[in-house]
Amino acid sequence: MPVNYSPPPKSTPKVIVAVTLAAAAGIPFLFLGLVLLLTPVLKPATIDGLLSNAGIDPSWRTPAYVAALFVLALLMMNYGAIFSGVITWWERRVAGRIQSRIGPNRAGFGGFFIFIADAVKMLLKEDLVPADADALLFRAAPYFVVTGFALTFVVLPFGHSLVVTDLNVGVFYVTSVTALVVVGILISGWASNSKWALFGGVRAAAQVISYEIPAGVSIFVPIAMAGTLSMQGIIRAQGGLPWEWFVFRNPAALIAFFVLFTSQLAEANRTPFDLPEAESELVAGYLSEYSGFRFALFFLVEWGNIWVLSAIVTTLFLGGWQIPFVSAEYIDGLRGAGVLPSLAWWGWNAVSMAVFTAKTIALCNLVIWLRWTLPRVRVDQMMGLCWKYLVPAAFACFVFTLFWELAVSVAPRIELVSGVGFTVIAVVLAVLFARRVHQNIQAVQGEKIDLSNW
Amino acid sequence: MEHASHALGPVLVEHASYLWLVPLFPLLGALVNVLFGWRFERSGKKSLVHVVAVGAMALSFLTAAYAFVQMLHLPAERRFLQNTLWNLFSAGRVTVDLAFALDPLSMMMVLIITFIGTLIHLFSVGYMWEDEAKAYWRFFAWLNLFVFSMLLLVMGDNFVLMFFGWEGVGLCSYGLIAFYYTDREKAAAGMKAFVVNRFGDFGFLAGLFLLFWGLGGAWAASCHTGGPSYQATPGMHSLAGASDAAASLALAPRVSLREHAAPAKHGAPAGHAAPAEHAAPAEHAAPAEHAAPAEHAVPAEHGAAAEHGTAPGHATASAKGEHGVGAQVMVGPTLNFRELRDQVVIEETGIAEHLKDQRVWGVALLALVGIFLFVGAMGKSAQLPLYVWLPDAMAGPTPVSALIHAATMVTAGVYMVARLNFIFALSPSAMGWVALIGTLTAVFAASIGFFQYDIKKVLAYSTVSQLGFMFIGVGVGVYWAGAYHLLTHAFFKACLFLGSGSVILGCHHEQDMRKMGGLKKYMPITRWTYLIACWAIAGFPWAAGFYSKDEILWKAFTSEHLALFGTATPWLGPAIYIAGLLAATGTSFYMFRSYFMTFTGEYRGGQGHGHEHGEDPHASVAAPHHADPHGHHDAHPAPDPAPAHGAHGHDAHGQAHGGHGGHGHTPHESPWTITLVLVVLAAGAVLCSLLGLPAAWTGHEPLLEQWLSPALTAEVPFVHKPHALEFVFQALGVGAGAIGFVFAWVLYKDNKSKVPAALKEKFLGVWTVVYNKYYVDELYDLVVIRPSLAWSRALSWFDGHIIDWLVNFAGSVARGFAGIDGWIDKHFVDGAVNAVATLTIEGGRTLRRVQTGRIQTYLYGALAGGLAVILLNFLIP
Amino acid sequence: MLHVGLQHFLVVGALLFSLGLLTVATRRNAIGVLMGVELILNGANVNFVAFNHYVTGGVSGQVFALFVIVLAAAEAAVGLAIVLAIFQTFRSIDVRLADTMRE
Amino acid sequence: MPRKIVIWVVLAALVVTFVGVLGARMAEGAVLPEIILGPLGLTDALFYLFAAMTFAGAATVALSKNILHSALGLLAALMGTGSLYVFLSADFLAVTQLLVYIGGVLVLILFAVMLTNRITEVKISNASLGLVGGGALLVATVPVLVFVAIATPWATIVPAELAPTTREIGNAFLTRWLLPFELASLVLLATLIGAVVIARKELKQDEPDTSVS
Repeated sequence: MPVNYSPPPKSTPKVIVAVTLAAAAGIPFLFLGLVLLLTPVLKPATIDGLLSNAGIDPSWRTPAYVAALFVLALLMMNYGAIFSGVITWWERRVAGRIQSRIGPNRAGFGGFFIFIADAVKMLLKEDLVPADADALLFRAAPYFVVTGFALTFVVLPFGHSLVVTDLNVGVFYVTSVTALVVVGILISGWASNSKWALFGGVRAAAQVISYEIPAGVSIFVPIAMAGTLSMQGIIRAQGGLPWEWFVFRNPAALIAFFVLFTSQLAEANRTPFDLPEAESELVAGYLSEYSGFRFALFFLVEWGNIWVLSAIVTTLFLGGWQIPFVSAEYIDGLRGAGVLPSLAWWGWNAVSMAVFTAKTIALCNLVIWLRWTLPRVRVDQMMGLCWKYLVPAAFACFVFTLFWELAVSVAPRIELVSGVGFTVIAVVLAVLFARRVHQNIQAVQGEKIDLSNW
Repeated sequence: MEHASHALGPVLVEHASYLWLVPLFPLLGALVNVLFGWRFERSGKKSLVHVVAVGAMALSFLTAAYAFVQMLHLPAERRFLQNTLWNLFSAGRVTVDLAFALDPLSMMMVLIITFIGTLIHLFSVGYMWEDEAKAYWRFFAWLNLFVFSMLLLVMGDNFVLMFFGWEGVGLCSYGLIAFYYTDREKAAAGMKAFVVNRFGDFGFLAGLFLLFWGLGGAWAASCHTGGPSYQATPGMHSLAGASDAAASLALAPRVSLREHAAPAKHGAPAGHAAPAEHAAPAEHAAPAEHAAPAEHAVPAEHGAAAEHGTAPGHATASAKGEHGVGAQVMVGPTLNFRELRDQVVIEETGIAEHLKDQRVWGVALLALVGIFLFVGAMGKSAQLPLYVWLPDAMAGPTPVSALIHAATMVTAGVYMVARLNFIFALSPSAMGWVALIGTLTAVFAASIGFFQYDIKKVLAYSTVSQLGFMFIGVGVGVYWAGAYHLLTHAFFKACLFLGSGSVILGCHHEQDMRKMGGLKKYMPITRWTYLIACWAIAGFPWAAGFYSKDEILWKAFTSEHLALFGTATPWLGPAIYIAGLLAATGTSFYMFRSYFMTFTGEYRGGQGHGHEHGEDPHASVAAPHHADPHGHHDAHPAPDPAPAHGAHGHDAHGQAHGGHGGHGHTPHESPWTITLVLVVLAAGAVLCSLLGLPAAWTGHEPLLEQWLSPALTAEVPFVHKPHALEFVFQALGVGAGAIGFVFAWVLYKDNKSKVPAALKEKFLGVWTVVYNKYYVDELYDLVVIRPSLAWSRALSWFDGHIIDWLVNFAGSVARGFAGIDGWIDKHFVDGAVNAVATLTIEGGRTLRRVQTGRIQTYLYGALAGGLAVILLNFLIP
Repeated sequence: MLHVGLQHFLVVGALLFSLGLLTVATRRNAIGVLMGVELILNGANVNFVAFNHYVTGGVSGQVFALFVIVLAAAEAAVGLAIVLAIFQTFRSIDVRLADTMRE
Repeated sequence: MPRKIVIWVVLAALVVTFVGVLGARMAEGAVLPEIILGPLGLTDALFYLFAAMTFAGAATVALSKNILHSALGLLAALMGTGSLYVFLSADFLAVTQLLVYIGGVLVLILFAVMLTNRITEVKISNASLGLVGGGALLVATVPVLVFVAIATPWATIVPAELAPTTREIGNAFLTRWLLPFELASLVLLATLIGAVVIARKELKQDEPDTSVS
């Protein structure tokens, strides 16, 4: 007797479409807006100013600051969580497109609420701890992973002034706190008391600490070019126009960009480097024994990391939030002397956040494309790529950059020449790529692109 | 010597941080050739060897020339370049630095050494390229090392460095004379040079020790009694308590100079001005004020040390600017020439007075010092008793003869005496002996030169004789003229030696003048340069030798203060003059004799050649390589030494070596590297005369005298004689040269005259004695060597019979005891030993449990120890 | 005394050091011993940085702490490699078993 | 387990005694209650929080029976130490501590734990030995160290304002401490080679390595 599937609805009720659309646009925008609003406001100096303006006793300063810290932390955690949810949806949609299928399309418009549905499902599942597992460690491991992920948001910039703390060791901080993720993975692999999980954990750790080296060294390239470790400082050393980005300003930086991007993919366990959770070999790697909420936490981190890695690469190489033709100093000047900044300042901050988000999301999309395009590599290939190619390349780039900076100090013109040259090449490649895509789509679907199955 | 009418002040030092480069380049060259030379040679890059060596020399010369230019731009009284690298060692208050200094005298020496050294290196490229010893690199390494040592000797700022260089040149000369060490005779010649030099060095060292012994007394006296102008420093008497050099330096006594000691023209140079306000003129005008305590001395010292950051031990003449008021000289132990000179020369220190008064066993200390130092000079500069090594040293390759035995090493003695002029000038006796020995050597060596047939031997004795002249110069006190003769001699003797080298090369390694003759046809350049050098040495007024020699002899004649045995001997000056004139005549004679025998008449070579060379070891070594004499003209096996060495040079060598095997090859002119050097040297031999045109001609002091006067400050009195008389004496000098020339002309021109042979027959006895160098070598053999050998044989016999017997007897007794002992050992001791062993084993077995191999146990132990220490620290107050 | 000052950090360093010492002294597991060493080094580092901050100023103490961190990393790498080698030889990493040199 | 508690109590008592008594002595007549109940600033509170975390982590390292729990304790101790560095205005050092210790050393330790234990035995033997001796050790060292730390009249200065130290550290490495810096790099190279050589699997071994699988 055939199972009775309910047929897909012919048309969604208008209300649902509207609500879905509103939510789909609203949830990310809500959080981005909150980020925009709260990060500058919750600075200690601003809090002080607000308190004194409101005539509140200065002894409330400390509690207010602590409260602000908590609010910001909550905000950032939730931003990461929401974004990773949205991107799971986006990934599944893109996968569907690439595999010529539809993808999730039931929950909400275009299946947007699938991630909420997933979350609900996960929360409702039983929280299993295997019988022989080390319960404490098994339970603790996901939190390490989440902590390592969440701590990066402390320094990730969103816009001109939109950053929780602009640590002067920002980049260094990012690379170091992500180490916690490795610890969590290792512990989870061990505590599961399962071969698959252990192999997955060991593989993940080996992979991550190996790829930390090319990543760390290639990060030196923008650091050397900017002369600072601060994320905002690095962005401010770049400019809004493509030839002012680090990636084009220096031939070695172009290579370092690819090295860093590849290494970050591997560190985030993204395909083609998703060996620790290779289904065909290890069931689900270190995740094998996890279920329910803890599993959800791992997945949250996994997809949230896409944002993190894209944001890091954007910051270091792609000019960050820099708006073309508007200098950061100009925006600084708009702030005014008041406790709260002027409206124009807010406006430009919003624009800068839009620029940063656009660049980052474009990179996230690239990451997803890569996942559904490339096959998984073998362990020896993965290690060989790291130690034989990326590490030497990263070192070569670093050394080249040192000489390049010397040359720049003599002849500043070469940065511009390199920038414009590489920009032109990049534009030409992008145009060729777009034409090729267009031709491919035409070959399959003709002139009309069908969006009906959304 | 009319200068220095005022009291002398301390030397003003100019710092020149690059001076160390001058000796560095030859050292590097030597190192490179020692380390890589044989590889260059083996890998066919033989020319790299001489590129390195000559390059090093050229760089060295250029650096020296730079220093010269710098010195020229300084005012005369400030011409003292100094460069301290680092402290070598300190012993008590004596600090010895690795420091270089150049005053006008050593500047002149350095220029000679580097310039002529470079030329000789260049010459050697042509001369040694195909040498039989197959050790091109070794030759150049030695040569460079020699130049390095010589530069160290000349530029060293203190006695230690000078002595280092002094021994270094001895070593290098040994290595170079015994260059063909496969030949026993030549190796023996090297050894002889070395041993004879040791005798001299012994004298040198003895002189130094005596000097410092005497100075020690002087220093101690100046410390404890204090002269009229000496200021007692409070800490002086507890010198032993001063732990290090810097601390003891602060305690060093200083002597302030009286005001009149200041030549007012000396401005205070920037960077050297000591805090003059400390020494208010009013305070120091009266000598009584000098008894004031030394507060102002120490700040001055600090100022100086802080300002130029040199090793503090050398900031002695601390107030260098305006050294009248408040200028100070540290009095105390030093090995530094400049400091010693300051202490001795500046009257206020009282050192000179004290030295003059000291006597050893009834002999004036300074005379002994001077004589002992002169013994050292004798060895190095081949003076009368110790000259014997020099003629034998001709065993080395000709460039060596030129470099070592003409231009540089042999002048070390002269240089040393001139350097220490302030010591010698204090003792007329020492000067008298120096002059006397110099005179005797000049005459003696000249007479030996009369009958030598070996061209290099002639030159060697001529060198000895000329060195005698130099010692006359420095002996009678006309130091600049001695140095001037050194300079001119360096040029013309190097030219002569290299000319003879060219001749020897041209005549296929023939050195016997009887087998030469008529070479002017074949070797025009060599001939002309040789002739010019002959003119120079013979004292014809168109060449430099005349001026230096006449100045020396004139001053010798006018000197009146010389003494022997402590008593004034005013007759000594004129006597020296007459002997010197005789020697000059002889010089002229034998030099022109060698010229005529070599270059005029018909070529007598090519007969019996092969036979002689068959006996010549290095010829026989070379012979197999040149079995086919005709094959070398076109297909020469060796690579091109230098592009410009050219076909001519090759051709010449082809012929030269072909000559060993076959007969009848004609002599040939040498390659350009050789002739160029000859021409330059000959030009120098002429042009040097400009430096020494006598005051009687020009009305002012000779250029060189002006140049050297800051360095040669010793005051020696001379009798004033009218200029007219000087002209007469110059004419006499020219006449002496002319007489020698005429005799040589008559007897040896074109080698036609039968008179020489007849004279030889007639005075065969005299001839034999002179020809055999007065049997001096045999005398040495009899007096020194045989007794030594006999003594050593006697000792050997004593050792073999008496000592051995004693030893054997002791052995037998010991064996007896040992037998008894062995019995006791076997029965008593072994038991004890076994017991000990058992105890040890058991103890070890027990103690082994302590070593658990567990880190924790050890940790507990370590912690227990640490805590125990802390507790003890609390418990024991 | 209550506001955080030099002594507070020194006490923390001392406690870290002592606990590290305890670990080194009592652990049988070689890896545990290594962890104890890390604690000891951290205790020393806290003192370095605290003295740097409160006594000397400048960055010398931090530089030394960095050297210690570098050397600790090196020590950990070599130590763990040795532990692996010991494990391959003795099939255990109990430090009490690795005493074949004892007799 | 009771033994463990005893040691904890002993430790805590020691610490409180020393901090309290010696602190009181130092404060020259200050009253004890005031020290305990005095007003706490945010920074001070955070310091105590992180110090407690460090101490707890270190105690776990020392006393836990499970090696992985020890490792977890080490993580806490290291992070706590790193946080303390922030209070000492050593931001670069704090981040380096995180990077090297947690990203490097701790991961290595976890690796080693996993490579040196059979997968089947989850309860890894991490038995302590000689806790009595250890206790004695603590009793001997902690008082001495704490006494020295507190009783010594340190010549303190007014601490510098919180300022980025990265540039100064970089300068210090490349100027004053250049030689140690280069030596450290040599040590690291030697370590790299040494670790590889020591840990290299002996290919000649007959039995296959069963440590992992």
